Amino acid sequence: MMTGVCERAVDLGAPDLLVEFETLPPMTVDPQLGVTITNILATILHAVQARHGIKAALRLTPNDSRDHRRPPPMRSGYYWENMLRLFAAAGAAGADMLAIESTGGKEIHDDALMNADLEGIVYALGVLAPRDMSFLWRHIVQICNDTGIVPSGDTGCGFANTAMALASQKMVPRVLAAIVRVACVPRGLVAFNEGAVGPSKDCAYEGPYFKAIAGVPISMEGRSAACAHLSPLGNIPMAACDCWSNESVQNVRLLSAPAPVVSMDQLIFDCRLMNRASLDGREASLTLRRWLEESDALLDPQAYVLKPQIVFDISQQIVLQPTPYLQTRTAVLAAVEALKQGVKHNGLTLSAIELRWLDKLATQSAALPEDEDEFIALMMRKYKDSPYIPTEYGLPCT
Amino acid sequence: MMTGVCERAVDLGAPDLLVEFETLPPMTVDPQLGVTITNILATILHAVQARHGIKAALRLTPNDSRDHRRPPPMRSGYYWENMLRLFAAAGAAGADMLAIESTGGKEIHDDALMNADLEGIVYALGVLAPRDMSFLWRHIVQICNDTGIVPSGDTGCGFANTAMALASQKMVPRVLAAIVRVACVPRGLVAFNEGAVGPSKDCAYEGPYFKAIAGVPISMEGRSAACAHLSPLGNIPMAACDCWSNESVQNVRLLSAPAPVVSMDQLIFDCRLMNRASLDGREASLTLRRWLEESDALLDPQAYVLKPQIVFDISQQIVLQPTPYLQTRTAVLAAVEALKQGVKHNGLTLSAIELRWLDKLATQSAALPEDEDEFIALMMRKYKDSPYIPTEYGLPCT
Amino acid sequence: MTEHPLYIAVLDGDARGARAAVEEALNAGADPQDLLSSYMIPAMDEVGKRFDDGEYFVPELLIAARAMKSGLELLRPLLAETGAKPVGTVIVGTVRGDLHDIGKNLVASMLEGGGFKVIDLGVDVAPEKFTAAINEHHPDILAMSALLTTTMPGMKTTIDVLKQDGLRDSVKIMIGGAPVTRRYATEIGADAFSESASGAVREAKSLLKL
Amino acid sequence: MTEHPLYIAVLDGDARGARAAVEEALNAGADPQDLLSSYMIPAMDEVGKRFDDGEYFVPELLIAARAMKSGLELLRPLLAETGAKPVGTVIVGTVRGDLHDIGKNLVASMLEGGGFKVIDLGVDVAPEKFTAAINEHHPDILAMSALLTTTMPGMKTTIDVLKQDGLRDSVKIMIGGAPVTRRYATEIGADAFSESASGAVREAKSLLKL
Ligand SMILES: [Zn+2]
Ligand SMILES: [Zn+2]
Ligand SMILES: [Zn+2]
Repeated sequence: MMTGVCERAVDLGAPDLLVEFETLPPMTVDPQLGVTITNILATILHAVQARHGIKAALRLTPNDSRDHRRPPPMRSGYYWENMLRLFAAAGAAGADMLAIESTGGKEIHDDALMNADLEGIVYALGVLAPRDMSFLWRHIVQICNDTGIVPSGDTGCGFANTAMALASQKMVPRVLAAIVRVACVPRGLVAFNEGAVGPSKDCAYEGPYFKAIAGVPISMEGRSAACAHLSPLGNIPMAACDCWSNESVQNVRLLSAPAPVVSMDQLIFDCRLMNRASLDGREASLTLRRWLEESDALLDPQAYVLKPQIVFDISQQIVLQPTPYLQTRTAVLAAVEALKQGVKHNGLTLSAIELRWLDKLATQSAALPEDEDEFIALMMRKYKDSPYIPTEYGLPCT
Repeated sequence: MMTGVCERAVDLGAPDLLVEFETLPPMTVDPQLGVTITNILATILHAVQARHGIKAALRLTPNDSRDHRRPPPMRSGYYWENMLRLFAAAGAAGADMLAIESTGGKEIHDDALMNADLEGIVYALGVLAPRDMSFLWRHIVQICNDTGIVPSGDTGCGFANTAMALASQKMVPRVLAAIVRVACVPRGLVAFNEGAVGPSKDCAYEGPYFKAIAGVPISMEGRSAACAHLSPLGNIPMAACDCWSNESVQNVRLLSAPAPVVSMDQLIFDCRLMNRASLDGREASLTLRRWLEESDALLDPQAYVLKPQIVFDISQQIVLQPTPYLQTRTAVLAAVEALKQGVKHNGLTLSAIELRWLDKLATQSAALPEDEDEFIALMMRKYKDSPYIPTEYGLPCT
Repeated sequence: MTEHPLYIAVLDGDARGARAAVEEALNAGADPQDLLSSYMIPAMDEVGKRFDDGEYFVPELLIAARAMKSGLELLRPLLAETGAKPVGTVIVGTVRGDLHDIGKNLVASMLEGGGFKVIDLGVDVAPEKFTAAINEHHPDILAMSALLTTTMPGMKTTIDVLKQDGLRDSVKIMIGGAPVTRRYATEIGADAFSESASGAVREAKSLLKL
Repeated sequence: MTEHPLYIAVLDGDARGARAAVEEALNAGADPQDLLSSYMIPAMDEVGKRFDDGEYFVPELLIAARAMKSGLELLRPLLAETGAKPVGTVIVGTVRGDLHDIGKNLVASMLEGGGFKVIDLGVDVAPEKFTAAINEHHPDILAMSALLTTTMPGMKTTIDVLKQDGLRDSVKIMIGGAPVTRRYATEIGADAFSESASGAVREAKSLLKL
């Protein structure tokens, strides 16, 4: 598969290539397995690089296996230690970058999402996840520095992409998924604050916010990732991306070639178009960007919150807040407000049912207290019987 | 599958949808089977149309099963009669349009292509195929008129796409595939001369020539058809298309959805981009068209011959010729010349091996006689032991 | 019917209201079985219908299911007294190696809303744990889910273990989850399959001929 | 070696030149076996190498194969006299229902170029036709191709019929074609598989331990 993908890239004369390897759980749980596979991929990639002169890099994304135990111990134990081992071995195995889809807070978020419970969502994304990521990324950045590879970034995949997938299946409102997307921004910033430098993960559709706030390069995926999740974000993610990517293409044979090769093919043609437009200068790039943006933005609230103008507006409000909780609360409030304004003044189309939900969520968001300690105390009571361990997030015992 | 595809189109708010059903051989050989399936598809499609207001049309493309016998009887016999039956039943079964990938001349073309024998290729495309299509399309147009459906078009798929596929596999030179593409234009025009009105078939990448010469609307496919054939034509076909299409997506499950749904998703985002650009007016459309065109054109001779400027130039030369043979000869000569000029003056990149082959093919094309009778006599001798029946093409017995 | 406060409370997902409406009706001498079948079940049916029509989302399903459940808690002992048959007992869990519980939790809630007694074994459930639970609870239905193609074979393994232990015929088996197809269900000898959580309730009812 | 006119004629695909070079060499007293193994086979090996390296296309393979064949036609009777073993006989055909012969024809030409005697049964070959041909020609190898997933099972059917007729062990079986994989070859009990026409010649030679 790796060989086929690289060959197609070479055939089409692609100049650069970033390959990401996301481990499956057994490869993190048994780091030796992850190392072996990384090594194989790196060897193929470097051979292609040497033979064809294409610039290639390998990003290793160990999956976060800490949630294999419920409630998950986040800072110790078997799974954590094996993750650390894989991080430490990545550089020697041939990886050029390290990333992760960290899962801190997911044990609270999943249920809160199904219940459209903003309070719980904000507790997971604004309190638990940032505390976990601060701990986790301090380790990752240290290890990357020690082994000479690049700490790239994290993603709200387990949160916002779950919401997006559920919205696609008409299980939760699209406006909720849009709000969760923006609410994932502060947690993502934690990685950059700890020293990650990008490019962000492709499945972090909240990437444009990272670019606006932290100034890091971002990977994005859109229609090219439809194989992994159908989404209303087909063109708009392309508007701000630095790397253009696909995602989890299953290695099934299509009539022409294995699906990953087909997908690589399509990515390259997308890149050709973007590169061709940018050859015509800054004006031209902005024109294509505007078309990409405007072709999606008004058709779905999840696309709307990725409009560059909205990203700038909300980002400015987020950076004024001192703590991740307050940033997340602001992100939610600002996203609700942006959607309301979008419907009122800018032609965003929402169905009657979505509008009803936007009101419900506005009411919920208005109730989020400004006092962080008050909020945490409230949530610790609310979730005292839930399957998570507050001390694993640096919170007091319940 | 049909239901899933339609649902995704509705979910993404696509305004119009053209669905094509290409039969598999058993469905033409047994027309009742083809009719039954057409009926099922039409019923689903019309239900979607009634329920969601999306404008939808169904194109039926019976496969040309006459080549099931070798040498193929083209104008009589079991296979021909069953094809006629399916044509006649298409309208009542719910099809809105009829198309075909006719195969006349393929029994000569396949071998000629593998031998890079331009003489044989031109005999197949310029003499045999047009004679067959004239006969075949007179029947199709008559039947369509009788049953109130639209005779849309034919495609050089079995010829030029075979060449393209072989070129992708590095079996034949890309310059040969580019020349075969242009040489397919005159045969395709026969259908329009007999009364077909478009849109042309998506897999007919020679479509821009049909549009330039016959003024018909065309379907095109590009990177969106990478599932069916990898090609160097990813963006450029989009530059002139009226319908944007995928092709033969196998119904395998990907992580998100069945592959045909994924593919529909991607088509819609492409269309959104094109429609968004055209909202900005003619200048904007032309800019996007230029980017699409120029992002591919210089990287492969097969893309180069689809550049609008080249299409106009060669089309003008083709229409001056009175007969399909002379048109095909001109198409070949003009394509060779365009490629040479492209390399010399316009930055078309060809490898040394391709350049060597361009010279070889130039020599071969220069030897094509101007006198059609002389050429036919020559070829009838050359192919007197080959598995085709000259009288089935209205040629004299050998 | 649609103006009865119990119907309205369940439809709106008002758990406190549902409890209050049940209490009030019982005090006024209503028949427990009648409350269930005339108001509560029709309300849940309407909730399911609205979900299928795209008018409700899952959060609305879940709160309605909770309202239903809180009303049922009052009714269940009375129904048992009158000898009315409970709807049925279902054991649910994701198969070994699979940690994805969003879909499983939803199915569990919907089944509870549909009046079933649900025993949730959680995620990553080994075949032996399923058999132990069957021996303990004697459920009518065993419902397994899997999100990954790699864990899906755990369904077959579980069924095989049930066969070995002679338990296969004592329960109906339902399966579901993203990679699961009707065909796979047939292949491994499951009794039912559903693509969606609301479908799961329908399937469960039809398995028990309700 | 690489300056010998026979080597050059095969490499350039010059059939007339190859015939002339063979005649001249024989007149000058050359050993037929030596002509074959010192010039013609190395020339075809070089052709295959150039193809694999992307320096030659199929048309160049085909004309080289024809040049090889025309030289061989002169040599074959002489080789038979001296008791030299012919390279081998191969029956080729596409399986029942499959009308796609581009790949099959290419393999046939390449095998001929590689010195094999090739019996081409054409397209849409029923299992019975394969067995009849085996009984008639006693080939070393049977090579089947299929382009479609729908016709591919014809390979297994043919092998099954060979087994029934007790012919399976009398030939080596090679398969190929777009949908065919090494794994499928193993599954249905074929002896070899190739993704490409030049690979087919290599596989055929290695099957016969050449
Ligand atoms: Zn992800
Ligand atoms: Zn076609
Ligand atoms: Zn087509």
